[in-house]
Amino acid sequence: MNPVSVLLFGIARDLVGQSAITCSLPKQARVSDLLAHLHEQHPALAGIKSLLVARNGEYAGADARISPTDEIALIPPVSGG
Amino acid sequence: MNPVSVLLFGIARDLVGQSAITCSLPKQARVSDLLAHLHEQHPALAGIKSLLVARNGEYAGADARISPTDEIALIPPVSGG
Amino acid sequence: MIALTPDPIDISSAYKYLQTDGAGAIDFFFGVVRDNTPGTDGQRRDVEKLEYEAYGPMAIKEMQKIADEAHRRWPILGYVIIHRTGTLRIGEMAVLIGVATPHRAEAFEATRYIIDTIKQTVPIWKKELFTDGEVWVNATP
Amino acid sequence: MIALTPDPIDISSAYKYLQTDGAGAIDFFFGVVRDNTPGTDGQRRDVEKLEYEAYGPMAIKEMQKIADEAHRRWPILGYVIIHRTGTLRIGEMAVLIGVATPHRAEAFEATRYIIDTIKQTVPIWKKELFTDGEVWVNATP
Repeated sequence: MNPVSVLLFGIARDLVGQSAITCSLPKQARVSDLLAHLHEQHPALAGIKSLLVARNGEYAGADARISPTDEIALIPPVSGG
Repeated sequence: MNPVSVLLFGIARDLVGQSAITCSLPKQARVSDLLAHLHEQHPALAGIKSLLVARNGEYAGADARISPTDEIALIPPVSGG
Repeated sequence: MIALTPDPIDISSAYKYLQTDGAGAIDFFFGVVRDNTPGTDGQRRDVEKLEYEAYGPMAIKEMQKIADEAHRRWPILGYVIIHRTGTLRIGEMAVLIGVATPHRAEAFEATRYIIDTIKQTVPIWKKELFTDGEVWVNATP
Repeated sequence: MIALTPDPIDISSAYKYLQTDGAGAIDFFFGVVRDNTPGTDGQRRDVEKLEYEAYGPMAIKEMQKIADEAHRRWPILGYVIIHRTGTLRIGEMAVLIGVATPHRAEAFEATRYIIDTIKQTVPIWKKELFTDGEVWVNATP
């Protein structure tokens, strides 16, 4: 298992109550695994309309691999402008 | 005959060499009469792409009547902005 | 606010004029004196300066008609239309259009409508001065 | 120029930054804090203030992508994208987009493309604060 640090913003941070959390994920885990893990650990996240994941500052698809050195962030629906 | 004063702007003023001229027009003259008179007196005006006439600060059609108390202006193609 | 002015146009005061609590979007269009124009042969020609001349009272009236029509078409909370007159150097602002609305689509649409229509109907004339001559824009066939 | 800033956005310096001799048109879009928003029941709800939060490094990257794409689509001579962060009161400017181009159509189109796309892809979040509660905009079903 690998520890993966995840940044939280906006409503995700408010619902979880922390601005960063550490998850323990299998080696070779994908973005979809991370999301499944987070939803299990923090059921409140289901209250968000949609959640994307950024890896090293870029949007990452469900199949993208996550390594412990990646900067991972949860991206709830954006509302800038 | 009525004396009618006509304001000139832009290329019309440059071609005629004056910023206002006085024309002698028949009573009940129309805008079309004024334009015919001006083109006859100042053939250089033919060098302009199109000429409209304003009466009292509003565009006036070819059939509009002109009276001596009207403020008349020749409007060459506009190019503001 | 609608104005013709021989003085430089001040952006900040136009912006302040448009700020109202219900406005979510403000669009500004600035027409600026460009350093070149396509000549009659399609070749780029260097512009030295521009001269703007207006039939003042009628220009104001026509701009007011445009603003009124924009008001009918979009939910406008405030607008500014300022056109410069006289001699303008490269880089100077010839016209400022500003529109405040609740949402952005209508701010863009109204601003564009106003500048597009000004160019069609308002009695203002622009002469381009080159090092070797001058041209009243759009005036000859 | 692309920036995220906790400080008030300065219009004049953005305008100066965009002035270049080849520019004939500059369009500015300002997103401003409105004093009301439609609530979930469609009724108007009074807003007290907004809080903007950004995932800074990624927000800059995404804004750069948008500017690059706009550059590919239109002949842009200069652009400014500034987004405010932190707490904003009614009437304050949340975002300024400015684009300078030779002619006006492309200035309008590029500015609108940039603000529309920012709202879709850039990781910035807005919370509306009311007298009796708060809502992360667009975040819940």
